[in-house]
Amino acid sequence: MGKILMKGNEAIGEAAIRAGCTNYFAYPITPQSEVAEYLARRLPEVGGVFLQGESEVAVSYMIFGASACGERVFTTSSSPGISLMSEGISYIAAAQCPAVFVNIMRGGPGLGGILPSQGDYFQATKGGGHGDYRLLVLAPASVQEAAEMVMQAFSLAEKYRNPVMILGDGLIGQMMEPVAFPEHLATPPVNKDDWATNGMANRGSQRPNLVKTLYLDPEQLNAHNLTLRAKYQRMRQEEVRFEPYNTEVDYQVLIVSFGTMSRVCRTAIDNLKAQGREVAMIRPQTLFPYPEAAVREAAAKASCRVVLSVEMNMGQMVEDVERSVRGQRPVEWFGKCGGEVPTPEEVMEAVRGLLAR
Amino acid sequence: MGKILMKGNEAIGEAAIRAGCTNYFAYPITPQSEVAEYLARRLPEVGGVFLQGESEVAVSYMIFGASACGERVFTTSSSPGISLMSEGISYIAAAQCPAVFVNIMRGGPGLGGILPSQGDYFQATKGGGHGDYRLLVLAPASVQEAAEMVMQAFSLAEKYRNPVMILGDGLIGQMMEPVAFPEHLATPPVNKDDWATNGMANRGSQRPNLVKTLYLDPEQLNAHNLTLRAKYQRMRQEEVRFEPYNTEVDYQVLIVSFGTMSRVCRTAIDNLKAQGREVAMIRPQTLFPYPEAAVREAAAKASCRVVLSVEMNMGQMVEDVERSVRGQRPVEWFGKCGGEVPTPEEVMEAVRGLLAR
Amino acid sequence: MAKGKTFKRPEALRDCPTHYCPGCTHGVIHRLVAEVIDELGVRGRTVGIAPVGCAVLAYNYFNCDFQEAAHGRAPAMATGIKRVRPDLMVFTYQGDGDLASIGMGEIVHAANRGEKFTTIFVNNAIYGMTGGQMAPTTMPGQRTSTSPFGRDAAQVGMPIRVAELLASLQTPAYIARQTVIKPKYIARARKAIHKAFSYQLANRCFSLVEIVSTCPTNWGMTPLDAVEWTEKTLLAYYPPGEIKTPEAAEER
Amino acid sequence: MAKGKTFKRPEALRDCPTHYCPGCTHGVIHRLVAEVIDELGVRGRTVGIAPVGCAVLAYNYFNCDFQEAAHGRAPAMATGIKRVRPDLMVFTYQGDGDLASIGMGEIVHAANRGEKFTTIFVNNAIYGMTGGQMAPTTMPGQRTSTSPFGRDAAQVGMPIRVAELLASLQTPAYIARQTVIKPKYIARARKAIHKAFSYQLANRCFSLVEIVSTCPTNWGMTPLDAVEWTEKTLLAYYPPGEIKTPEAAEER
Amino acid sequence: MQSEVMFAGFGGQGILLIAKVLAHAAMEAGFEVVWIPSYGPEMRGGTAYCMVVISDRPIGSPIIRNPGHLVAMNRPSLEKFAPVVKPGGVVLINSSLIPVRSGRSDVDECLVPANDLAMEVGNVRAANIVALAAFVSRSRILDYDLVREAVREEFAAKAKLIPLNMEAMERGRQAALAT
Amino acid sequence: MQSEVMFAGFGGQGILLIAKVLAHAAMEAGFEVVWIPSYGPEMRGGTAYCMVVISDRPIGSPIIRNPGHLVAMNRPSLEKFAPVVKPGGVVLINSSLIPVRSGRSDVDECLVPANDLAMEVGNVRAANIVALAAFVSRSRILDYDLVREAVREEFAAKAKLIPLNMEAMERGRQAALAT
Amino acid sequence: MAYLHTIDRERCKGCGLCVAVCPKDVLELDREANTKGYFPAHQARPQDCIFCAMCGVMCPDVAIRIEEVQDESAA
Amino acid sequence: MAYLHTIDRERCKGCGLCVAVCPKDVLELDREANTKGYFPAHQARPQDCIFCAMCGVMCPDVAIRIEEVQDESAA
Ligand SMILES: Cc1ncc(C[n+]2csc(CCOP(=O)(O)OP(=O)(O)O)c2C)c(N)n1
Ligand SMILES: Cc1ncc(C[n+]2csc(CCOP(=O)(O)OP(=O)(O)O)c2C)c(N)n1
Ligand code: SF4
Ligand code: SF4
Ligand code: SF4
Ligand code: SF4
Ligand code: SF4
Ligand code: SF4
Ligand SMILES: [Mg+2]
Ligand SMILES: [Mg+2]
Repeated sequence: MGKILMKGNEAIGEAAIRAGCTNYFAYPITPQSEVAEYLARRLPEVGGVFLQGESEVAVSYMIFGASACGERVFTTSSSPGISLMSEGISYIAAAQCPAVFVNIMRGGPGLGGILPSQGDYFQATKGGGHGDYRLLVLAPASVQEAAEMVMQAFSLAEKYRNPVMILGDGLIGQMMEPVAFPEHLATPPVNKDDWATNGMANRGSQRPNLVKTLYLDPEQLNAHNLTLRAKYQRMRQEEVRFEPYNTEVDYQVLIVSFGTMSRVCRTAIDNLKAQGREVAMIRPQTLFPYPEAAVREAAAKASCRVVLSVEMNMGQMVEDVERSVRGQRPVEWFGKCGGEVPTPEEVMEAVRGLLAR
Repeated sequence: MGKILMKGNEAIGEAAIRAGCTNYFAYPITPQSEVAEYLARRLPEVGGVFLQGESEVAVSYMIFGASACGERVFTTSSSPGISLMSEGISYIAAAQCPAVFVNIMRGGPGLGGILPSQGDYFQATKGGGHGDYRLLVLAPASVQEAAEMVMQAFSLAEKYRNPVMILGDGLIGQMMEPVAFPEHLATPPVNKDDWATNGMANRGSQRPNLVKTLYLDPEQLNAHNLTLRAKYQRMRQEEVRFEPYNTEVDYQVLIVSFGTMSRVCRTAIDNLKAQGREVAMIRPQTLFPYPEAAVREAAAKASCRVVLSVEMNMGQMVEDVERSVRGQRPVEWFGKCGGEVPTPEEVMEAVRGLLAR
Repeated sequence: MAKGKTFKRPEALRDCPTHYCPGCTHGVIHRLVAEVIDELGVRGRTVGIAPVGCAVLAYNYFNCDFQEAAHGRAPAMATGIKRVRPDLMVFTYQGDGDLASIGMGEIVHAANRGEKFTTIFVNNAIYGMTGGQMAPTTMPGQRTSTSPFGRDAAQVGMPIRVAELLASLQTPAYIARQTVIKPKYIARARKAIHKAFSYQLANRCFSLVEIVSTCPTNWGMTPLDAVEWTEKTLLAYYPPGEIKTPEAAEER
Repeated sequence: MAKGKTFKRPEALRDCPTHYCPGCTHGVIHRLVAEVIDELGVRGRTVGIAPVGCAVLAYNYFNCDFQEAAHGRAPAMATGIKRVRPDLMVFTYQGDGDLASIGMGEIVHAANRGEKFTTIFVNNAIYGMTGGQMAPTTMPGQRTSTSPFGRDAAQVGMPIRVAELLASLQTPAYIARQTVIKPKYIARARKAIHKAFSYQLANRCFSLVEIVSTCPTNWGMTPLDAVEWTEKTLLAYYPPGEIKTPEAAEER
Repeated sequence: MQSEVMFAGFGGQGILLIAKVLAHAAMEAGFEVVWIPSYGPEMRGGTAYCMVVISDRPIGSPIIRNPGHLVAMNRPSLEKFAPVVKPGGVVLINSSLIPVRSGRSDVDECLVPANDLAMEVGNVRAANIVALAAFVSRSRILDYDLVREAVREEFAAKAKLIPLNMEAMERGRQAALAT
Repeated sequence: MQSEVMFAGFGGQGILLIAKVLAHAAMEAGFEVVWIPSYGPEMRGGTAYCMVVISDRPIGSPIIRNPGHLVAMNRPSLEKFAPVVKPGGVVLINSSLIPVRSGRSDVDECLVPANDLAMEVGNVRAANIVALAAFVSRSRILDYDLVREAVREEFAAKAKLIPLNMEAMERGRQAALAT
Repeated sequence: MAYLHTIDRERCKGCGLCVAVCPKDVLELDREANTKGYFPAHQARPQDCIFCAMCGVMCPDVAIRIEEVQDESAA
Repeated sequence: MAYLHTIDRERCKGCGLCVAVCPKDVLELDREANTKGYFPAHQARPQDCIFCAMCGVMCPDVAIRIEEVQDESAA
């Protein structure tokens, strides 16, 4: 399993192919257009489908159509583009179709900027679209992890018949790191004959399949929502992923941080350790389901005085941290946004500030 | 101030006119199409602007354009339509333009149903669109309150130069109740010459005004976001609104519920009282800013054993209740969605269930 | 002994009542589509796409795989399907609010890319399902719930002739307009649908059949008056015929 | 003594450098628009709308009120402004990705409603700002970053002729196409813009001037080669001229 | 005191209208009132229900499982709602179209051949007004004259229909008091 | 041990490419590595920066305020980044285009006329390779031969450019060791 | 060979379109409503029917069926 | 009456479009870059200039200016 030096955006494209997904629809937007540019060359080599849609709204429904007829499919976009997909994502989740959405976040709101951001945490985890649905949200912190999460995303999407979102910031897309594509993550698509609209004759059935989201009868709609809810509960039980860092020691501060931001925090923690201050971190790898218990338990450690949510935004995940911590410790936020990635020094400063109080 | 028996949808349309807003752009969708139908007849009478846009996406930008040149303007829609406006709402918030959005929620996700729901709580309060912005969200529980909140919304939008959302469920739009339009809520629009693109000559200025959301320099974008954040903090200080019910007594259960659902809870509370069980309620009237302190303090009352968030959805506001309560009391959720409005009997049952534990 | 004809429900149409109003020609269009599917023997590989509009429940009436699109997005869904599964026969069934208003971008681009699916475009000059609002296809002077004083072309423009608009694109396509208000038109509409599906099956081009339809309920007319108004007013503005064929386009 | 001409920057254009690439004709188009605004004396009541595309920063260059739209939505914003403030002079400035791809629905409907604003449509057959992806206007065989083997019309259709598409609508409008690659064309483009703004000021109709423009950077050409390629290849497919006038439309 | 009336029938019978008239009259009488249509799918036809809640205090839940009274204009409506009416309530049955009874002994069942009576006064479409008048007279939920005024106001724009509707009311009132 | 190199110049000088070559060589040598472009606004021109971080442990923050070394290909780059280089680092200055110095006494300043040397070997566009070779030789951040291999690989598709680039490397190496 | 013409009373919505298109004026609407409240069509003058199927082609609700039956006279 | 033709060296991006359109072949690009690194245009043969303004009309960067000046000979 040799390593290749690749841009995150290219690795994401390649990972999808390695995972067995060769259908891609997308609309260009910085900072993720290289995914499309990579796949425009690469997909024809593997007999895949590459199509630039006319808009993100249209793309979300191309994804819906392709997914509903049983094929693996994915798209990539960035913040404003994802907003335009909100309605589509709500439909896809409601129709229980597996599909993978990658959001390489840029600064917002509005047109904002094109530099890294984590400003779409709420949108991804609380449902940018209408109604009760959830995405399974994975947050990579390196190119390698981005590739692996993309590969896993297709099986997760099929396991739950639910859209999965990879939430990375601009740096994940733009930086190069060595990457290897683990072969065991290349899973064959599951059989979808029981629901996918792949043609009755093709599956040897007399019963048409129907992919829909309309339930005019409120009892049926409520029941449908309970089915979805049960699925999300199951995700909460089975899919929570996080990475603890320096939690073995007696730390005074617990940092919670994800994605690229968490790497900055790791360096800050290392530096603080060198200065004799112990700080630990929980890095959620799944943002939904959220590692509530892990955060709560880490916050509960006797030595821990305060919990700090460090984000490249104006304070979004901090609400989930607050929920998780349940008032046991004060919860604070530190962040910047719109391309201003906080430096290790700034994080250290923020930590020292808390300890000085 | 005579009362008129009016459908919520019609009262919303009339309230806007009474508040001094005669510009309306919208796209039809059940269960709020009567707003447009009412205004299609009514606005020509007052020399206002009525335009049916080609889509909700377009409508959100018509609102943006009209608002950016300094005029009062509003739209109404329902769940899927609001999702399509996500990008536009993010832009309008980023550009700090005042505007009023009314979401008469229907069952979701996807096409869902057309009966009442509160399934868009997350979307409204955590920002359906990308980036760090917030809407000021008002949740009426009656036709009268809907009318008043619409009237107030325009001044609030102008006070904060921020979009305001009225979040009502289908019943708020469909039911008739007596309504009066308080004259003191008819405020004249503030002067917007310092920022609105209303033509340099018209404001006797040599300096062009510019309404934009792009900040390519990350420092500027961060600063811009800090400005927005300060505004949202100010809302948290100045605009929190809620209604306590039966909080004077020693209650064992605290219900938190908003909109139509809270009326059902009120009846349940009355009935339970008759049965000798005391239950109180906090009804948030602003969903953002959220009445965190009120919920926390009410939950902290010594007699209170448990907090129950009752919603016409699968559990959304409950997360804000959890955050507010900070682990002092167990927080539970009860709800139904997609048009199945829980009855007072069901709420009573849920309360009794909690007390039996 | 008279030389008569037999007549029965096609296999591709389920034997169940529809929710359409009395005299609404959505029902006729459904039957024609089903008949053509039967005739071509492609029911086992057909995927229909229901719109948001009165035909949203079409999936309950057709006897083949179906997807339900969001309002206006059926062409994008169809694109998604045909690109990944070109062996399937895909048609969208869309109203005029759906296709000509919110879905304008999607249909123009699908047509322009030459996507190999078929659109059955049901133009009844109004939003049926939501209670009779103005559509881009509503006639000048026509009263609807959002044009209560009649559509004012000076304010909101002329009705859009979708078939002609799409036919103006350079990419080859089959585009026809028909109606189903009387048996003579019905026969022609059936032929047009047959042709449209055949072009798709030959992987030849995008195809669209616009069908001028009625909405007695929201027009506030009896079914028979609706037929008459359609013939006099709508057909004058939306003349039936073949607007574009791929052969013609290729000759240019 | 030679009878020469004076030439200077128009008042409606700020005296600052632009971010456009060397030889990019966006700059020429900016100047023409500014000149016409000066000439008509309407700078004090003009609101421009910048697109998302290379011209997103147009608001830094024009010396009048400006709004910045989201990608493709400038016509909807312009509609919002003109409906509530018909006294303002409003123009949108949009690229081909912006207008012809994501913004197709908005431009078709604004044109069809006959909104009284003007669109300056800059067609450079590519997505400039995002690094050279294929646009709906990209020529067959043209290589872009998302059509690395050249646009394949069999797969993604023929380039869209926006001016002709919009001209096919029934609502009266002024629609013209010009280019600015050489002085002779520049004079005509200026006239077309003047006419378009004048129709708006007379509250007459929607107006749009398509301007075939260059993108040396993403075409991978020198500015001079770009001029040549435009003249040979683009103008052959996008011929300059007046495509529709309100007078002609009213005669029909 | 709060009372709830369920009006039910099929589309076109003018259910929403008589419910609105009652709500309107109640408002004029100074009561709190809510009118709640059961708005169905985005299509035509089928059944039409409408609940009116009248109270002397602010009205809590607009969702009522057990209404105080029922005005049933067709058979499916009677079958659906008769079982849930509160004991002691009035169940008004449009006997022109409904051949069955409520099967309840704890309610005040009131049979009125509304369609026939309306036909007698000249227009079957006034059956709803007949039923409304009958219901109000029987239940005394509001002052009868107040409701008559509300009907008059409702038809203010089509004044020539007023006499017919007044006549219809009278027939309804008599029928209710006669049974 | 972690070292960071900031490569900086203007667009078209091949900054991203030499940064990538270094990163590639480091990866081949078994190090952890990150290559981070400063991707600017969605338009052309202006400055181009790229940071390469090389480490024997997983790399934390990819955002580095104080890089270990600097390769400055034009004057604004030197002025911007020279002040933040860590003490003891190499500051490589393309003296063909940069008339000034870093003004630091605590760094290893290395002047290489990269453009001139590239011109000498036949193509000014190889100035980046000259600078890379010079930097690697002077800093010993990686084995020189490994980097040479990486350059060769980079140009594998345009093989006829390899000799010129090998020659450019050699000039760079000599210049760095000579000063 | 003979034909059997049937109209499904319960499926029919009484729109009258078949009545209008019948070239032989065979059809009429009932005075009795079906269970859905519609007044369905029926063959008022069956003897005039030429089994041209116009009515079936027109019916939006596919309520009309025309079958070939064993001709009794031929049997 | 005379004219003054000026090219703003710093505003010019050296695209060469003006050079190409000048009917009198007056213009050339510099060999020296400006501070932005572009090689700006200049009037290599000013005496041939007829002040037709073609160059100005073409320049995308409005780097060219032609002013009327007091004709010294006429003064
Ligand atoms: C995003 C969105 N906007 C609006 C609606 C509401 N809606 C449902 S159907 C419809 C119009 C249908 O009209 P048309 O397409 O003409 O079909 P018809 O009912 O006339 O057959 C609308 C606006 C919706 N469901 N989704
Ligand atoms: C919703 C959304 N999608 C995509 C983008 C990214 N984007 C910015 S500019 C652009 C294309 C610009 O091309 P064009 O309109 O042709 O203008 P040009 O740059 O060629 O002048 C795109 C896709 C965006 N900003 N917003
Ligand atoms: S509302 Fe109109 S289009 Fe819809 S079913 Fe009824 S008649 Fe047909
Ligand atoms: S990228 Fe193309 S369109 Fe954009 S400024 Fe450069 S040359 Fe002009
Ligand atoms: S088959 Fe022909 S003749 Fe017989 S009823 Fe039908 S339309 Fe009339
Ligand atoms: S056309 Fe069909 S639905 Fe209409 S009356 Fe005749 S049989 Fe009945
Ligand atoms: S004014 Fe005319 S002649 Fe003089 S330099 Fe310019 S183009 Fe050439
Ligand atoms: S056209 Fe303008 S920018 Fe281009 S070379 Fe001439 S003066 Fe310079
Ligand atoms: Mg329609
Ligand atoms: Mg372009």
